Amino acid sequence: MKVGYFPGCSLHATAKELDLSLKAVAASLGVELEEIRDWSCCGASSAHATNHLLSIALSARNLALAEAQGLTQVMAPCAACFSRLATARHEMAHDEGQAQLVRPMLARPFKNAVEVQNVVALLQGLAGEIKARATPLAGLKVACYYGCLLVRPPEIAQFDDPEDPTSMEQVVAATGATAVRWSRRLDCCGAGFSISRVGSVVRLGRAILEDAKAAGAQAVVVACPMCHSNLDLRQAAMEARGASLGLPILFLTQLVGLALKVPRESLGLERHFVSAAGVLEALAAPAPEQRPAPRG
Amino acid sequence: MSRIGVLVCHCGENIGRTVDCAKVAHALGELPGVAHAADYKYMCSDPGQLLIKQAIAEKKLDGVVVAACSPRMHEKTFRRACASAGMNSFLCEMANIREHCSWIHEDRERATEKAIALARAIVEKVKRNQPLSPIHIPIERRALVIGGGIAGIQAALDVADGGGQVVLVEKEPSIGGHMSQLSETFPTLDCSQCILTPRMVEAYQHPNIKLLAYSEVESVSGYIGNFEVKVRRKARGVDETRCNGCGECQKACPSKKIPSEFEQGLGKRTAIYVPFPQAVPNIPVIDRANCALFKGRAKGAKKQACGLCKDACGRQAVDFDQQDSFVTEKVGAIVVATGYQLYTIGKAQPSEKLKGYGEYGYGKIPDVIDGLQFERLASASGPTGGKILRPSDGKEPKKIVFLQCIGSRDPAKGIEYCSKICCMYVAKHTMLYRHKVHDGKAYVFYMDVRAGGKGYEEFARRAIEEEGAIYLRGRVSKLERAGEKIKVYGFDTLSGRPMVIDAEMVVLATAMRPQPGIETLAQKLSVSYDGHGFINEAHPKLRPVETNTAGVFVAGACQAPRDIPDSVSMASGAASKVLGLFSHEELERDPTVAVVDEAGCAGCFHCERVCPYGAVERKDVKNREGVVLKVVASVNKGVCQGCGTCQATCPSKKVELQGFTDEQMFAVISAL
Amino acid sequence: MASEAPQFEPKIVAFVCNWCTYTGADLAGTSRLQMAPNVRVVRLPCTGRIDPLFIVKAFERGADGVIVSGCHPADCHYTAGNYHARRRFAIFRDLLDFMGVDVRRITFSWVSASEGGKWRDVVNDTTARVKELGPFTEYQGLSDPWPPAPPPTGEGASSSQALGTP
Amino acid sequence: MNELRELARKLLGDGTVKVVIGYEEGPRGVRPAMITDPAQAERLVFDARCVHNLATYLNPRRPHLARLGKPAVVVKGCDARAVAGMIRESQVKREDVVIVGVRCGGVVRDPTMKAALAPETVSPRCGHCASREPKLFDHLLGALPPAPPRPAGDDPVARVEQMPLPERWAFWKEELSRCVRCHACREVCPMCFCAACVADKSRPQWIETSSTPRANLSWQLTRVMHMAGRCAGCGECTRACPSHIPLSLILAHVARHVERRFGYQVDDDPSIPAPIGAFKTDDSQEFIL
Amino acid sequence: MSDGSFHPDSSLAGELLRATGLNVAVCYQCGKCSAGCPMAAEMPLKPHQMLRLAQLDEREELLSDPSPWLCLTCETCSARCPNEVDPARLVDGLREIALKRDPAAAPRRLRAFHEAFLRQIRRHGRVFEIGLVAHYKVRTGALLDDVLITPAALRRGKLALLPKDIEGREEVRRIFEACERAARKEARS
Repeated sequence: MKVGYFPGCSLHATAKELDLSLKAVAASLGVELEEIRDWSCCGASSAHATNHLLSIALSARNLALAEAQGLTQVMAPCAACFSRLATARHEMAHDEGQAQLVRPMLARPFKNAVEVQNVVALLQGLAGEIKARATPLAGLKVACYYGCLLVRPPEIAQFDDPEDPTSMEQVVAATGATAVRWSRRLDCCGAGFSISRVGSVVRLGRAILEDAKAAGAQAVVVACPMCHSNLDLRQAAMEARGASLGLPILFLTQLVGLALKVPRESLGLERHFVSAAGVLEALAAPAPEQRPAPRG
Repeated sequence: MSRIGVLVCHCGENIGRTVDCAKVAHALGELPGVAHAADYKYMCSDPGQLLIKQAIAEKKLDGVVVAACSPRMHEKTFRRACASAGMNSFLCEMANIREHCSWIHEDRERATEKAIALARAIVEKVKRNQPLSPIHIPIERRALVIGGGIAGIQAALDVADGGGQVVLVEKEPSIGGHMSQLSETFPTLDCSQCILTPRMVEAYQHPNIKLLAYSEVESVSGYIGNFEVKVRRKARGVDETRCNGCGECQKACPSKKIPSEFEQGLGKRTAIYVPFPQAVPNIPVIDRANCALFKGRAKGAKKQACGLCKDACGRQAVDFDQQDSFVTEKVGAIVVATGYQLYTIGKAQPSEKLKGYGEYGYGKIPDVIDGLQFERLASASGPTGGKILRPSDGKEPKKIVFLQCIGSRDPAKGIEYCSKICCMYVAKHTMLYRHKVHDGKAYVFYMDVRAGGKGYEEFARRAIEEEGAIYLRGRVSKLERAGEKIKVYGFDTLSGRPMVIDAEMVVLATAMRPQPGIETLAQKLSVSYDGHGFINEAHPKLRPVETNTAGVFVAGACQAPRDIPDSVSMASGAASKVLGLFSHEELERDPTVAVVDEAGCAGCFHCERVCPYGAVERKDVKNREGVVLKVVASVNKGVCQGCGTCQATCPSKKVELQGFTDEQMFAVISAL
Repeated sequence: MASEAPQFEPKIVAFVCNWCTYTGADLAGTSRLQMAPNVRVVRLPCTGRIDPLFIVKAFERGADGVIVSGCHPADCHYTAGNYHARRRFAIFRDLLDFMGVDVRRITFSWVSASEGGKWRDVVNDTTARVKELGPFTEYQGLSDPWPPAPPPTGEGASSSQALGTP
Repeated sequence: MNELRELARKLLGDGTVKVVIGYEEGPRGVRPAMITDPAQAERLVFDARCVHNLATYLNPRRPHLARLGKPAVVVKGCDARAVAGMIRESQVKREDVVIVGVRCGGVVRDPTMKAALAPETVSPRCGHCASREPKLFDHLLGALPPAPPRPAGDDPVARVEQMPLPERWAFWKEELSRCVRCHACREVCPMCFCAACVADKSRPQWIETSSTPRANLSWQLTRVMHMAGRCAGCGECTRACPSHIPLSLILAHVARHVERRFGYQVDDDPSIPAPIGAFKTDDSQEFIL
Repeated sequence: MSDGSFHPDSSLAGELLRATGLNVAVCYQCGKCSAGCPMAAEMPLKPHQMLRLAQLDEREELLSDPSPWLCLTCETCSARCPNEVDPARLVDGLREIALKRDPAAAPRRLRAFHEAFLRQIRRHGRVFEIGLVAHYKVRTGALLDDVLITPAALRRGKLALLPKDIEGREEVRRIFEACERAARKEARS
């Protein structure tokens, strides 16, 4: 199976480990990722917040490239990129006036024929395969965190129930780990403000992690690099405001990687600010009973 | 030479302003066969009508054309006037020079010219009109009432008390409908069961009412005064004639853990069961999906898996081999009173449009319930004996949050319309709650409080002013399970403050929707329904309990969201329409029906194929010896509705639609 | 086009059903929607009653255009009259076209009781179109032993020339 | 041919039928024959000159024939469609007629021609005939002859269809101006069985009786509308027309349109209902606003 | 939904309609958006209040308020809005209108961030955090916060060090120019 691949800026930097783990997992599941040649940034929230046309045009360029490359679907592991590309696809299809403005900017024919997919959908599709090949991560309790852009806005994301999604939990179940039931899976972590308004990010992130912890999670599983950097990199700041949290933030791909016994070094687990060592320990332990993961 | 009278109406200024009525009258006066032509300010006024009568008498008219407003407005008026002057009313017709002329044109000259043409055409038609007499059809003085809720019961009783016979069909094992599930009713807080149960029994015992419970309408044929209805009597598995309702079978039934529909899943029942103690008829039914015996049979088990109820029954009433049976009833009128269902929140939705409201966690958070469930909790006969207790842990909630407009006024996930009753029953719920839990706190998130109705506003105010309910104007974004509690994330738009409440129970006032399957039933009755499935009334203001099919009436919440008083008065309205119909010796119908010229009919029966009503029958033409010479088409006047499709289809034009004959239409076209 | 024949006011006959289009036309009236005065409405119970001969006769009697209008599918007061009419006129329209009649002179439409505005548009559009096409002299001319001299412009011209006038 | 005569003799002999309607040799080519005497069965012939659609003799408008008693009728595939039509529309009871189907290799334009089939002589309707073997019969005779040659020249219907509108109008106006309103087209047609024809109706007189092009047009429009989805396509109307008006073109065009639009072809299976008088709720309505 | 034709073009509602295709009059002020908005607590004007002011055409008060800039575009409001108003998109619209009116409308830090971010894309076709952060710091003078993080990030190889340009950067630049032209045209009209 071949899938078009749009890494997005953060996967070459902040979220290198997502890139790594994804590639490792894909390889072990026999999925071929074909990167879009010479892709450019989707524009992210900055373009979106200041010049709508620009946000569409920048993303559309990448879709056009994929098309030229003969790809039928593109998978964007970064939820933000996924959302931007999906939005571009949607608006190019439904807002003809705008589409006429954008097409000339693309410098190549554009039929808008490329499906946009996110990493969770990809793994969900492979859940059976994963379950079959996994060494169950028995006893590991994780909280699946969707954040905003995987499921919202529904007409764009076209993915799972926007209020009560289950796809991540399905993948987690396939790895043999347990997904705890908690409330804030869909709350926003404030990614858009990760640099410009740290205060808000800390406030929002803390509320989310506290809820996850209260629900008995040993780690939080995410699929979005923005969410990840916020919850991971800002966790220290959150703890500065109250009780310690010590919740490692894992990418879904990393969790799957662990289950598939992909060599750990290729999962980039060591790159997190909040160490996942505790979790891994818990896994190693024969009869794991719940315990707070030690700080890394 | 015919003697037509033409009367041109000014309609005050409405026609006169743009049409030169005098000129129209004069022009038509010139036409051959027009014996009288005049114009007048208001033809529909008494003096106006008098002019017509005088003209008929003095000028010995054999036809009248009134050039005025739309015939849909005043045709009846003027035909009546002509009839009272001794002329056959069908010799009078109208030319529409208001809606189709004066109101839509400005150029006086051309408008006048058009008015003349329109009137001239009708004059030519009327010259060829035949005196017609209304068609008389016999009436079956029995009514079918579909639905045994309060509306159906009321309609049935009113018709029965008025001397009509009634067949009352209810699809559930017992009549009573949703009202039997309610605790107290607004705005009087009188006990629902106490006022309903006697009516149920009365309906059951009424000599003029035949109750078919646990039955559904299979098919309907015929027409007003003469419907034939096939009813499916679903197999109860219990012989109604033998059962005496002692209840031994239920005691014996081993599967006792089945969630009770009547208790909205808050209580349990057995597999052979009577839905609730006061059920009418008080005869149990076997729930084959959950009965051990039938589950065994379904699996194809050789030996009988159970049978304890049968053994327990002293009267051999239990019959595992009972099959669905059918009865056919002849009725003259039908009342549709199938009632409502609640928006099935949290469950799979029937239509793409409706989405489940994951943010409210219904079905996931045990102490989030809907309005009917709260009614059961509050009901003295309910699963908690009238105590307000949490389904999760049976504790008494000290803080309840009520959310209004769940599904209602919500085009995004629900439906646009307002369900009308929620504001009132939520106010009621807050009171019932306070009466039972004195130190309890009730919060209500609302958008508007719609309390139109006698004593309603006062009632709603009382909830706030005397019973201490706290009303917050705004919707709730999300319910969150927080340990024992439920976090309610709302907003009070009046204070402009976010409101986060730690509730111990949340009640969703979910929207009212028509019963599932209403569309199928409507199609069987060929009545129309709106986009939501609510039955359409014939006219929103003037014919609220009639449908667009003659002889079929509508009552209660199957026509629109309604509360009990509205449903009951609507039911009585429908009943009075039925009795009005029954009060006639026979039915009079507009004689716009097709008539076959049997001599000329070649018997190809194209007409038979196109007739939407199956009104065309095959008729043998015999000679004196009774030898069939040929088979021709013939139209059943009772069934024919007068669309005229047969005539346009008949190659030799040997079937004619009275009032719209080829000769008339030919004349109209030629005169335009 | 219209400017070349400024005086020509076409005569258009509309055959409409009583329950939808006639009521819709009434609504247009009560809403005072102004429209071209060229259309004369003939009221019938149902489009099912409308015979192709009505159209033929209308043209014979000097109509330049015809409108046939009734209830939208599924809305027929008689449940199926409009479906039968739809088949009938699908064939008849094609037949006329094959015989060389310019079917742009005939408008078929569904106009419901609530579509006063749509009725206004149907009336105005048809009137405008028929104005462009000019008088239907070809048809009326048929009764004469010889076709009339061709009018200066429009469809009429080309076709009458094709008829090879003496 | 002997097969046919044998059968006729038998049917008449054992009284199964009172008359056999077939073809016989006449002074100018073949002509219809009504055989009532077994001995006369010898007269029957069948070859490529048997153009006539004998189904028309079952038409209830011919009571004098009905009086002869139960008929057997010789039908080609195309004629069988007409018989089926009359059964479908309750003009003939299936049990009241014995249908003698003959396998057909095509016929010539005119019964007076030689039986030899050539592109110039073959009847246009045989060109693409798909029913050279009737499906509706009591007896089916003969071996299936080779398919007839394609008629010479291009498809006349398409030719008219492709004319520019004004030219089409002129074409038909010219053709119809020759019509003398003898109504031979109606008289010969097996599917024209109305007891009283609309063309003879005087109140109102939908169709003028004069023979102006206008009256003739409305007559043909009416007739063709009545034929839509019913016409067996035997072409007898055209053959009967003394003014040689190519009526078949109109009927063929409509038949094609009906097939395109409703996927219906006139068939010799009486149980298949005709498209007019039926409907689908999703019939295409591209021409309706 | 209504085409909003009843909005005079000059009105804010009319402008929003042109910018977003949405009709702000559809909002019936139920407050569900504000109830679920993660930033509502920090907004002087809650989402439904912004829509209300737009309905009342209180242009100045609304466009000079920071609230629109505090929206994270998490879409919670739009996903839950019962009347299909799509507040998130309308707030986008407000921001675009505000920028047209006064390019300095956005709060300094936010503006700086967005500018820095877009400059990166414009220059290299992609974004490189180190450059981004550095540039942003300079523009805001917020030199202290996050200095803790960056080295840590570097240690974990989290920040790509050297900008690597894509081949199509010319294309990207042209896209930027085209869009800015379009924006200016819109602003003039």
